[in-house]
Amino acid sequence: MSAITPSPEATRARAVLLGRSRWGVAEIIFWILAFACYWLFPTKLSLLSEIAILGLVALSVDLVLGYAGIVTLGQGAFFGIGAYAAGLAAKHGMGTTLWSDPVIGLFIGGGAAAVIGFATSFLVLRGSDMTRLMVTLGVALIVDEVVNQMKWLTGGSDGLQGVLPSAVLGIWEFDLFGRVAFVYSLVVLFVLFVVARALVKSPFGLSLQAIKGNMLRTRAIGMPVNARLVAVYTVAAFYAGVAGALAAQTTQFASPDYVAFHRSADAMLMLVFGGAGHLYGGLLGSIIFRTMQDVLGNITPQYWQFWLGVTLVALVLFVRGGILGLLGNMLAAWRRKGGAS
Amino acid sequence: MFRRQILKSIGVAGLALATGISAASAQEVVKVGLILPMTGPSASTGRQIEAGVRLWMAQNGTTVAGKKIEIIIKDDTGAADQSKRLATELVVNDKVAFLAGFGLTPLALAVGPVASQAKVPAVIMAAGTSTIVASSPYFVRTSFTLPQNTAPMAQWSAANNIKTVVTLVSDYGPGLDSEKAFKAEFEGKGGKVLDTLRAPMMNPEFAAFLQKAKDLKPDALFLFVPSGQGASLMKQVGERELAKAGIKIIGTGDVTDDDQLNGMGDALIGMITSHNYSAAHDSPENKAYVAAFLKANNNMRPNFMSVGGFDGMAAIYKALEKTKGDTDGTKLVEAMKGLALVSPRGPISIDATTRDITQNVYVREVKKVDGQLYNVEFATIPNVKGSN
Amino acid sequence: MSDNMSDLLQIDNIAAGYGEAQVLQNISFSLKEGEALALLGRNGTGKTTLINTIIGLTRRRSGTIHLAGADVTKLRPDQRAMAGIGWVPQERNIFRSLTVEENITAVAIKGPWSSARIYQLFPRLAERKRNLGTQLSGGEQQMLAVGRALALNPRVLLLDEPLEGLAPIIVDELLAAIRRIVVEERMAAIIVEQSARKILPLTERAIILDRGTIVHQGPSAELAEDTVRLANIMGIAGTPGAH
Amino acid sequence: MSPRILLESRDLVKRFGGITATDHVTFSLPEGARHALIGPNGAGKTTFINLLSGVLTPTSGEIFLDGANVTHWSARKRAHAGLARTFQINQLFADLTPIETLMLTIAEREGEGASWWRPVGARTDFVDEAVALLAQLGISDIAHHRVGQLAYGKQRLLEIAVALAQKPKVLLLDEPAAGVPEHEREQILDVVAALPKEVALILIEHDMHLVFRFAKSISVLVNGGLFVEGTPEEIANDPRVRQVYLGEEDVHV
Amino acid sequence: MLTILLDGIAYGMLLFILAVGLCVTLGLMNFINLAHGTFAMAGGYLTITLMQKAGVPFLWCLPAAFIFAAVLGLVLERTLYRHLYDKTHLDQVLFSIGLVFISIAVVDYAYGANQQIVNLPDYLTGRFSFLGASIGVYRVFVIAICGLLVVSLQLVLTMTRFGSRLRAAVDDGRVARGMGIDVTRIFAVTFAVGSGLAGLGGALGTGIISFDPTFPLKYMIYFLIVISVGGTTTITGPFLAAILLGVADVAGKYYVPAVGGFIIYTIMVVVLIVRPQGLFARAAAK
Repeated sequence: MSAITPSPEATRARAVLLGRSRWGVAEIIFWILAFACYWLFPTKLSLLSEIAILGLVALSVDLVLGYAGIVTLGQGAFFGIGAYAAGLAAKHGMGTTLWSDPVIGLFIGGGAAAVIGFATSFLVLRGSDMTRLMVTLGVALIVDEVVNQMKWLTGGSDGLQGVLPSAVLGIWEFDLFGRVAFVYSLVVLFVLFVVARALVKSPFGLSLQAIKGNMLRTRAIGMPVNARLVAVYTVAAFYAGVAGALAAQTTQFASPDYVAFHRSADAMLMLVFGGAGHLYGGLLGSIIFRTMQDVLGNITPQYWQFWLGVTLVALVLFVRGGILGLLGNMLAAWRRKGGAS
Repeated sequence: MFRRQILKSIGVAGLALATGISAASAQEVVKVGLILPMTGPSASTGRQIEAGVRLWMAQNGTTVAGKKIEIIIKDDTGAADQSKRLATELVVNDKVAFLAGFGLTPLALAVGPVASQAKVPAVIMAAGTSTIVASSPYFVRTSFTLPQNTAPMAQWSAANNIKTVVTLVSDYGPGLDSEKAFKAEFEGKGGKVLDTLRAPMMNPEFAAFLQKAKDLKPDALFLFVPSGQGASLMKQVGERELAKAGIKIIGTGDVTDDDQLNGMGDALIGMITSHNYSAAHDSPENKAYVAAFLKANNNMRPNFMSVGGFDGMAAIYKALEKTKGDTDGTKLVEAMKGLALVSPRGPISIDATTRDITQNVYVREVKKVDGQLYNVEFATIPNVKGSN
Repeated sequence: MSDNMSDLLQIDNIAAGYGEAQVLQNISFSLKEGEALALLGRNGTGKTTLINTIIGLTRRRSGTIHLAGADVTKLRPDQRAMAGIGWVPQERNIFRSLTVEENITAVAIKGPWSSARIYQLFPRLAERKRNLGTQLSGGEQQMLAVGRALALNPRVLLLDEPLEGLAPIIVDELLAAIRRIVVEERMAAIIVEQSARKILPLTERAIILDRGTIVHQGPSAELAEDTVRLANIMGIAGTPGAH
Repeated sequence: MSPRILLESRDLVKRFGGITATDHVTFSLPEGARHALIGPNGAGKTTFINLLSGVLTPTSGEIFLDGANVTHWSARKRAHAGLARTFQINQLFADLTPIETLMLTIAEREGEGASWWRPVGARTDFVDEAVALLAQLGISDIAHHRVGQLAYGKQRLLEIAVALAQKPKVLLLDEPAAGVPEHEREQILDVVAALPKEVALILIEHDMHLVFRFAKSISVLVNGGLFVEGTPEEIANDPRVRQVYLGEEDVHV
Repeated sequence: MLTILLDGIAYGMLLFILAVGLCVTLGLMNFINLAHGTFAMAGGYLTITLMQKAGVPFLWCLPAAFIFAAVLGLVLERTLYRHLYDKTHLDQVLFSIGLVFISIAVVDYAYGANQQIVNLPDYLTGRFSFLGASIGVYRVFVIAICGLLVVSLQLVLTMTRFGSRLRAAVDDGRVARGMGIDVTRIFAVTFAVGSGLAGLGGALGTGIISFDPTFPLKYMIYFLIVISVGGTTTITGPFLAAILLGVADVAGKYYVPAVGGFIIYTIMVVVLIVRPQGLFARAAAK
């Protein structure tokens, strides 16, 4: 074996490894469909941008939970921090349009969340699933209470009103139909998704999966486990913060509800519902979860939770790995059938 | 006598329904988007309003000025971003002529920009922070505001030998509104507020606050919690025996919510509150209203939320009549300004400048009537403005 | 299959393992009433897996297990235990939040082996009745594990490496106890051991396991004489290439 | 001139509650050592390895790695300083493939583990090295299978490949052949034997054929303490060792 | 001062009795059952129904609530929960949240969304003076019941054969099975008792708090806080944790109202950082 001409195995291995980060047909179709929603469901653009934002939160949970294996119920806190930071930036604007520019707002929201995320990441480095769950939840509840108490800044329980971001990049004004909001949210989601995708397919991403799989061994091969976990927790906080900023900009307010426990719980539910550890799980989960909620809510505004509950229970009892697991099973069954005939 | 009235109203409703349906095909439809919390902690508010709205429609038909009225109910789960999205969808997709509902202040505030941008009137049937109406020129309120309901309590207290008061309110917008209004009015009349206690919203346990109030030994303890939370609070107020310690319990009618009052127990007898509506309000309109409401809703007693919905629907009907079916939002808001009608709660009107509700506020005492607890009104402060 | 109705425990053609992995294949042997059997073999040859299979804790692929003529193959582990299989696990597995006394009473079934007799067999345990299992030394834990299995008053006792990692004095004490149980009281037993020399004198027959199959079956006395075979089996053959 | 000592323990003690698992072990491993650690079950061999590699912290005593006192270093830091090990029970990443596992290890060794933009496989030299390692261990065929679904023997080989990918100065092999079919065992040892000769090796093994084939020196551990040390011949002919293993009578030294 | 202390203890006891059943399922069976509040709600609503519709005396409602919730728990354990024991914690979370949603809708359908309250019998209301402090009768009643409960649970767990078999099953289920202990049945009974305790907690809770369909979600956080602060390996851990949290919460709101809302959460986070297994968890013995 010479160093100049690689062996066929090496060529193949390289192809396989790189192929894993190549875009698949299903993925491309998924994103084309996502953008095509603009024309497919012109009356549902508000709901769709909300789904995109939720999908971004679920994606951030996936980075921590699905890849690094840290159970978290605190992502709502970062969402809320992002929302308030971006909301305040847009509201006060510092007299310049730059501060109220939505894109700058995204960085302000994401950055604020990342700072808090970094600071609190050290709390989740040890402990069992249950401990991490409760610590992240505790942090979120404290943030919630802080938002409630700092009325002079946040508007307390009435929420932060008067968030009027300027046009996106100074060109596109937010409109009532939610057209700009949808395209804007989806583009942000897509960009961050591409980054997350690169991240999880990189050696860094691989190391997260390794940490989740076997912490003893990762230490034995010399991996700085804690540094990796801190890094991914901070990145995920940034993502959730950006999602919060998007929410504040597209709804033009921020309320304590954005920090509330149910945001975190919903994000985790959607991810597990969709299937954790595949990036797409959170997206699919938020699409299906919110669509179901909307459809059922229109049919029975009082009792839609019942059917949602039944779906969750059935999914856990009969399927492994959420919606993606279900799709995988169906695909496998279809292939077997195809192979047999 | 009541029965005859009910039968009559039901007959009218039936007739209207029949004619409405037969004419529907040829008729233009006016849609009203009702955004309410139907699930979650504020679900009872949503249910009361929905029942009030449906009762109005049952009694007054579904056709106004030749147009068929259709309501679309959406559940915002009490989350402001949902209220906003649903409002947008109702305006953009369903082309509603009115938005209505809004169970809590932040939910209403979130919808304000939509109403302004779409020029669609938004009728506030529940939310009670005073500032909401000013935030959009398309807001009209048929519920009440906290200062409106609170100030009379302070006046009555000052006039009835109460010198010192401790206030205990829920720590959120309306609560603070109420605290502020009480303190200003009461101290303006020479009283003294010893302490202002604020209980977190998500809190089932009031022991610490009540004990503190008791230890301060005021003449009275003023209470405000949002509709639906009065039961827990009053249970603990009763348990702490403040009355025995010589502390009078006063508050806004939210605490002695008709929806739950009867279950709260005899400990409440003698409590003084001020509010805009009592199911025991003594008027023929209200007697008919209560009877019909009980019948239609499996004996659920109507509370102040339900009249907010009932009167809100009335305002919508009257506005349409006035514009002769024109659904231009600006004209509809104009038509509602200055509107006056006799509601089950008494005479009400929409202030022409503020678009807020002007109504009588009553001082009431919890009493047992026919074996059931009611807020029995004993003094009226007429025509109190909602906001200035 | 059963050619001898007096067999207490009869294993026929068992194949078993954990999860996907199959560790044992084609295991067949039987144990008579009152007989003691030594189960020998190097580390990792499947001895513990075989014991666990008799208890019902592994994944069985094929084969049957009969206890006193009754088919117990389909029974759950707890049902097998109630049917008369007493088990002394390799790691002892004393219930850590139970006292010595509770470790015995929690599983006890009425029979000749009362608590009193168990304490008589292991006087050290009687002294430490109220201590938690985790506060015992290794030897005491092993005694408790044996005592606990006896409290079930089993028909057959499975001892998985009962002498492993113990101090010499304790080994002697335990060996004496085992001798009393299997030689004097004639309780049927299967004893897994590394130290073949220690256990062969207590047993009538021996089975040697290698790579999941039985490679030798015969009287213990005979095997004890056969040093070459023993050395081979136990893997300390001395020079490379010796088989 | 005596050879450089790569790994050393001085008076090392580890107690779990009342049990002394490692009993005052003083031990040194020179460059190029091929050393086997044998002893009956429960003698404390794995505990000793865990102490050396930093999985456990000793109750007392010191450990030196290539001259540096590493007693209080984390496992990670020791790994970076050139200490690699395999585990008695496979410690692998069930959701990754063998090639990914090796890529990860190599990247970590080269300080590229936190690289987050380029996909795994972008570094050709890493891929070549990983592929070569797999080939060396004869598991090229399963390079892209999920580790969790591999047969036990293959996982065992990967376990060693991971340690080799660390390019260690000192390698601790904890029963590398346990559970591996006989015909594959030789292969494992061949790989180990092919390591650069300056690498110091410790092998824990029960298969005496392997031990005697491989080791140039042997230590016997009994009840946590060093019992005997010597060349394979000395050990094989030592009656006390035979007794320990065959368990005739307990030997008091 | 004493009043505040007793109020805090009583509040803590209420949290404890609502959470103790979860301690049983989560701590002993390692099952993350977020639907625990559903069983408490079942007990609460049963009490409301019995008292309002059937005029059953309050004291009779307490055992009835226990039995009702226990039977409900047993049925659900046998039909649904047992399939979840070997699934991941995340699946358990998803599943039990699903159950919560279902229960909320069902109760809403049956009782409506408004708050339900019961009126305690006269002998349980009112206050009396003790060492100069004024104390609510019902609070003392709750404290007494909880005290009794802790003592009897502790006795059952430590003194009975069932208790030792349960602990054995928890310590090492595999070996327990091998020793003839029917772990499956013991767990089913334990789950039923845990649910029953929640039901009893719900019934007792009607005397202090009001019930609406969102109860299981609203109180879920409190259950989890008590359990995680107290640790799940003992009954006394959550008991002490509940007292600590209750007293800290009430005293905090009384003396420093500005930070009253933070106290419980802060205690939890700090405790979990310092002692990830909970304040009173037994040191993990091996």
